[in-house]
Amino acid sequence: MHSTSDNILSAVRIEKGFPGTKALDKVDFQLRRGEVHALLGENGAGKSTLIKCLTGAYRRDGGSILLDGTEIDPRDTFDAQRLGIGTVYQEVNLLPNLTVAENLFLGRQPRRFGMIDAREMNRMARELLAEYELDLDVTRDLAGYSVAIQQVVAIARAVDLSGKVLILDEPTASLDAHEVAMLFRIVRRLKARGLGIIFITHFLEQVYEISDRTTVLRNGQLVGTRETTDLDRRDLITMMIGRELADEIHTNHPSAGDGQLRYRFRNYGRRGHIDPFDLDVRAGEVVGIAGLLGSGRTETAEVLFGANRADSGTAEIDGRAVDLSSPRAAIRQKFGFCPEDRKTAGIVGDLSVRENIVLALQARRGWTRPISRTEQNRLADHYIRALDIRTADREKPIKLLSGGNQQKAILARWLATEPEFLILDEPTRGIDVGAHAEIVRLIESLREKGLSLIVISSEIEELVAYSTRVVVLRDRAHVAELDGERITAHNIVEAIAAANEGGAS
Amino acid sequence: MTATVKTYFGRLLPQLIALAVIVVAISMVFPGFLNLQIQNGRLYGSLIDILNRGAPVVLLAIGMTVVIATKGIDLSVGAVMAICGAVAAALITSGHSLAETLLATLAVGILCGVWNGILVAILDIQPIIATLVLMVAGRGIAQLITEGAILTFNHPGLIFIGSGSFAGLPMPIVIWLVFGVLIALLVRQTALGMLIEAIGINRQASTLAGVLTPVLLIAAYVLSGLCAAFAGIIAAADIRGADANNAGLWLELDAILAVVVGGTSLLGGRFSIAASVLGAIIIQAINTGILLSGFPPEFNLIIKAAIIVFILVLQSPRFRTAFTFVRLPRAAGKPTEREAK
Amino acid sequence: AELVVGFSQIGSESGWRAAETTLTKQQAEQRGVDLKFADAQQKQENQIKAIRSFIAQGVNAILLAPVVATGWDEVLQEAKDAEIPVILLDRTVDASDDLYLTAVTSDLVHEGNVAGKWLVDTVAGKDCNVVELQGTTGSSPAIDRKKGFEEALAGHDNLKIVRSQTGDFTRTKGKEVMESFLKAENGGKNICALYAHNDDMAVGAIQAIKEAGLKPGTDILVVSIDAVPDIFQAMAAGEANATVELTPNMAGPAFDALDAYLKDGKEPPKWIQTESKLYTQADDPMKVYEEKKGLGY
Amino acid sequence: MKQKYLPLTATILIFVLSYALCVMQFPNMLSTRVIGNLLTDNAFLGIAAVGMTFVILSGGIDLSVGAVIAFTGVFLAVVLEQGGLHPLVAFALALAITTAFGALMGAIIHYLEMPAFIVTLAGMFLARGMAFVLSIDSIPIKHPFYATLKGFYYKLPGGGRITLIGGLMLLVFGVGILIAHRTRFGTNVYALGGGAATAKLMGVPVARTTIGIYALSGLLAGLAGIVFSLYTSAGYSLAAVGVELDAITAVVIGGTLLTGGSGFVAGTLVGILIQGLIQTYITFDGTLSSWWTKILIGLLLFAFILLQKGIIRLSRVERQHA
Ligand SMILES: Nc1ncnc2c1ncn2[C@@H]1O[C@H](COP(=O)(O)OP(=O)(O)OP(=O)(O)O)[C@@H](O)[C@H]1O
Ligand SMILES: Nc1ncnc2c1ncn2[C@@H]1O[C@H](COP(=O)(O)OP(=O)(O)OP(=O)(O)O)[C@@H](O)[C@H]1O
Ligand SMILES: [Mg+2]
Ligand SMILES: [Mg+2]
Repeated sequence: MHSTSDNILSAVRIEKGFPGTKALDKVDFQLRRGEVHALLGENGAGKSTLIKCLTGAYRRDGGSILLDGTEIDPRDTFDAQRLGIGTVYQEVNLLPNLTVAENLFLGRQPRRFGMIDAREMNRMARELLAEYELDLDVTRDLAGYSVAIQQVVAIARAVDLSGKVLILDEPTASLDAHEVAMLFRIVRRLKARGLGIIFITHFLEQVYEISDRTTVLRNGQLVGTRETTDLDRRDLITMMIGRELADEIHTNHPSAGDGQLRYRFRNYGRRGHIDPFDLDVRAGEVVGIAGLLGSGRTETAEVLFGANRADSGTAEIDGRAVDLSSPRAAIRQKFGFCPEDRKTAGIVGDLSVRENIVLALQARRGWTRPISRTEQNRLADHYIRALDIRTADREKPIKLLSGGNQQKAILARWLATEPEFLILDEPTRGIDVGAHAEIVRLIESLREKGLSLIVISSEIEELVAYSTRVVVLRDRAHVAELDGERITAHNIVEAIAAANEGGAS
Repeated sequence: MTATVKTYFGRLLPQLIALAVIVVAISMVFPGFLNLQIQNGRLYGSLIDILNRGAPVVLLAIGMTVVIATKGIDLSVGAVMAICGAVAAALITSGHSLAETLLATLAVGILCGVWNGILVAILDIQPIIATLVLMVAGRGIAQLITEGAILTFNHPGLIFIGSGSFAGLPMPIVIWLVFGVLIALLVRQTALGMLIEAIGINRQASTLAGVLTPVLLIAAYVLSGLCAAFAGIIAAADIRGADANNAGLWLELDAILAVVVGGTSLLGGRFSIAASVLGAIIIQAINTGILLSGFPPEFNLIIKAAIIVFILVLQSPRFRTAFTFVRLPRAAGKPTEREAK
Repeated sequence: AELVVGFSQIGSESGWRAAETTLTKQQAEQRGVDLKFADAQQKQENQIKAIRSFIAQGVNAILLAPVVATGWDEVLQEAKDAEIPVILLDRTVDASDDLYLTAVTSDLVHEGNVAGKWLVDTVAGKDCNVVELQGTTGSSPAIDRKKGFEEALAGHDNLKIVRSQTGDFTRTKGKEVMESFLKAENGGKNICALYAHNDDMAVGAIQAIKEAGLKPGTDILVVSIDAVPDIFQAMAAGEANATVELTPNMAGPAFDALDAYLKDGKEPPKWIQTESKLYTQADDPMKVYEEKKGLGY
Repeated sequence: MKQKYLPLTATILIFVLSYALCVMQFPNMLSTRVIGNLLTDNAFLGIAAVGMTFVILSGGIDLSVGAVIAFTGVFLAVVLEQGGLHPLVAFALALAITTAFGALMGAIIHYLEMPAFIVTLAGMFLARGMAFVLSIDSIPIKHPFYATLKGFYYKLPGGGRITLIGGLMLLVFGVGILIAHRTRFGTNVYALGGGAATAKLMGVPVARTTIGIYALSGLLAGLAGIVFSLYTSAGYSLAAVGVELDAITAVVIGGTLLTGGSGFVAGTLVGILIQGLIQTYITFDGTLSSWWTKILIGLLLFAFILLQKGIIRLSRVERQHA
């Protein structure tokens, strides 16, 4: 075995409690020089909490941390950065109101005569991003760029900060295959330079592709650390969820719905957001939407739901023209929408899990007809159980839940309204394997109940699994549609690529 | 049931303690403080004075709480008080009946609220600036009505609202008690409270969940306007005249202070009307205590600042964490911190 | 050519102030003066700005009702350099007296003194505890009226000021503070007289006294300053005892002096003092009330 | 042009337009006197507003500035007239006190996690209270050094002057712009305004920055107090009431968002000038009663905000259709 001196970072018996939760229970963790170490576990297992304790974002309750054999005690993330630990935290944690360059060099801007040398900083920023094949206007505010680009910027920043250790908490959640490949190239290069890299993800393929060792947490406790190559997929899942997963996503996609045609959108669109498109959705049908990052998938969803009012075209339900100009109007037509950006558009952070779940239902009923507390409790408990939302109790503020569990609570919010047309934008992003399978099953059971669903996902395998039809987007326009037997991962990729070659729109 | 009562009082505990401390402190400096007697058929004493004098700020704080819960702020309440007092006085002196006067005055308050609400909810102007417009212009409007003088009236009905009594309690107390209970019931027995909190915490997410955000936002400012109208009527009735120049001057700050002392965050979200009412009473108790203490007036502000800082430090999250989790001194990290955006 | 006169008024914080503004406008109209009015919203900096704009506009003269005595040297010097005469209204300033033409004011200390003398004479040697409602802390009327009153009481050991607190010149605060005075002084039984720095506070305090079950004017003597209409009603009802007049017509004498100066180059005296007349219940208060009612108080 | 300069450009545009309108009605308003006055008369407000800009950019607010200005004035008057110190020493002392006062408020805001609104409100009570305790009387300052300082000015053709304090305000704005955009501290201020939790995760020294921000605001409020005392040659405890609201208004009119993170120090200067213009216009008009003055100020404020919104929205739409 390796001697301890090989460990660049080791954490011993780390403890961390939150009111009502023991998030970390005497967790040990070792990171070697020059290894990629996957940190796995279900939603709420304590992965992010462990990271935050290591980097001083949280004060740990107990345990010690050694960097290069000497004990360290980072008081805040600034300390950790100085020690050579660069981190990408879960959810993009950059400042939207600063420029790209400022985000990259915050706190270490180059200076001349005590003043920031903006020209030099921008030059350095362009140089740094060039490694990531990004050619951005670095003097623009970060808010102007898509989530994916922001994620890459966050990674670039962390990598640049990491002299010894790089920590990546679900960095690939909003990246597509191309960008993931690029990230992995960089990770391998850093690894070769002798850095220790901690990598958190819910994509098991990526674990096998990049990691040398794997540590699994469950309910705040260490389950074990293994060499990744010694670990087969089934064992890994069992380690994570503590039981065998009945069946992973099956690949035989459902037959095209033969339900009646219910929703007809003609020439529907909004200038500057999404080009006018036609779309028909049947009862009992799942329409998957595929496309590269920034292709306009989210915009399509927002226009359908009235979050952005359509400025052209018509919408019909069962042959009757309807008004979908606002979320309320859409909800009146029994629409539901789980947005992609759950932090800003999904959760209402300070409200409890219960209140978050009943929110849409209550809004639809109007304020004069309050849902009784008993009924609220019943609904909340029902969905907490049905979707396996991990929370100490239903009164916990939702912002204190782990990311994946927040996602499930938002889903519950819409299910509680008993929708007939449900739009899910990246419903499985950041969700663990167990829950992932559950959500896929849920989508299927909803379809079987006769709902119409629109599902946006960057995971093509997943789309293939549950879609009865797949729409492919590019440059904010609908460019192709696949159905029946033609829905295969290969065909979707082809369609995106073909469209790509199709030239300017 | 008892559990709910317990959590309810648990929420109010810091305010109740602060109030108790202040009352004890004053009664040590001024022994007659706790005396209560019946005089002219109504309760009489310093404690009653606090509840009575606190009426305008209590009423303003009720409306302000709801506005602040939506992540807004209403700086115009003082000016709206002045407008409504002026309107009431002008109407009653020009021979309108009491009922007409009151209805018209409340309508004016509501109108002011609608104006603020539209600026905030529809025109999307930042609340502080949106309400600053009416704060500045409103006092002008009030003065326009009274022409800068104190508009005195002698209508016994209107005066009764300011200095009459009902069941032994001065009318202002009766009004804020009834109004406060009604509003608290309204927001908590319907879904209003939760929806308002949702808007205050995350307006975008709430809108996407189908909450009728603009209407509720406007409603919050309307409530605030209505409260200011009540406060304005009481203030005018109390002195039997509308003093457009001074009625409600700087009271918006007291009302905001009351809400914060009541533990509602200025960042919006969770609110408690009862706690804000207690906050307003705490502030009035401080004011009355200062008056009774007999210190020269130069010291008024310093004493007030010191007491407020003291109460707020007691309530500050840091202090409370240190207090309740003595075992885990630095445990909580900063999970409660919310993104500014 | 028509005379253009700028008038920098403090604001509109009280009925008295409104009356002064009204009377100034009336006086200007009667004399065919084009009055440029600027309300400073209680802020000295706004008054300075206003005067500077008047100078920039090239007015013929400036009337200034200064919010505070200090801080005028520079801007008055500028007016002087521009050869624009400045007349001060209702308060004088702490600057060399060649910077302004004249000041038409009452004597604030004297007002307090008149009120105090009246009280000394009225109680005629009996023991008397006095409570005082001060004006806005730091304002010169509050400071001077307190000073004058205390001077009048000096040497009369039977009179003692037992409580003194600010009522901000407003009715509401006057009433609130009086309530606490009553509580603090044994339900008011220890109080024999109230001295208020203005009538508005007195009117508020009178209501507090009545609500405490005492008779203002009898159980507690009430003396105040300003002589606004409402106090005469109270006097007529026997609820107030005396008030010292501060005339709002400062502009009349000011315009007279200005006319004389501009026409004949006649330098007026540096201080035109207005009368501080004492009114008591014996002066037919209702008649005075009727006279004053229409003046925009 | 970049999106983020829109509010600033809109504000400048509005200022120029309205000045032109004013001049059309009152040609005298074009005189250098009026322009010089605009700088001199608003010097103290402008300096305080620079500090307020930093505070607001960081997502906070400082209600104490008016009271701090009054306190500084009274303090200077007392030590100069009774203590016999040289004004420069007194200035240094005053600045040290107000800076420490600001830093203390910043520390309370950060370490006790209390909202800035309330901490600085208490600060406002405290500062004004201290001014009362020092002296309730207004005290004239007769020190010859004050006269010397006032003697420094640059005469413009047409009778206008750029006074020392007017120039000082421009200088403070210049330095403020440099600090905001060319120092790490400045970027950290924007970072805090963009999201305190995120900024913390990114390694921004939140404690140091927060304390620094309020200390800076205290320092500039102190400087504004010195300027005010030069302006009036006196110390008065009731001076500068409500200046904090004027400063906040100037900052917001200047295009800075009260939620923090977005805006420009230069915008605040335009905000100050717009407010000054409103005042000047009203005095030039000279027919408004006290109450109409207030109503008009309110309405003009509203009109400016609406115009600003309109311009920004229009150009956004155009961009999208381009
Ligand atoms: N600030 C907090 N306050 C209270 N509880 C918290 C807080 N942060 C996390 N928790 C709780 O701690 C547990 C671990 O959360 P953590 O975020 O570490 O999970 P995770 O493994 O990163 O999950 P995911 O895969 O969903 O990101 C969860 O039960 C969560 O509810
Ligand atoms: N806030 C914003 N400001 C400017 N441009 C934006 C903003 N949000 C998205 N965009 C741009 O709009 C385009 C469409 O974005 P959209 O979010 O619809 O893409 P998507 O296909 O859903 O991709 P993703 O997988 O990132 O959600 C992209 O080019 C994106 O960069
Ligand atoms: Mg996590
Ligand atoms: Mg998307």
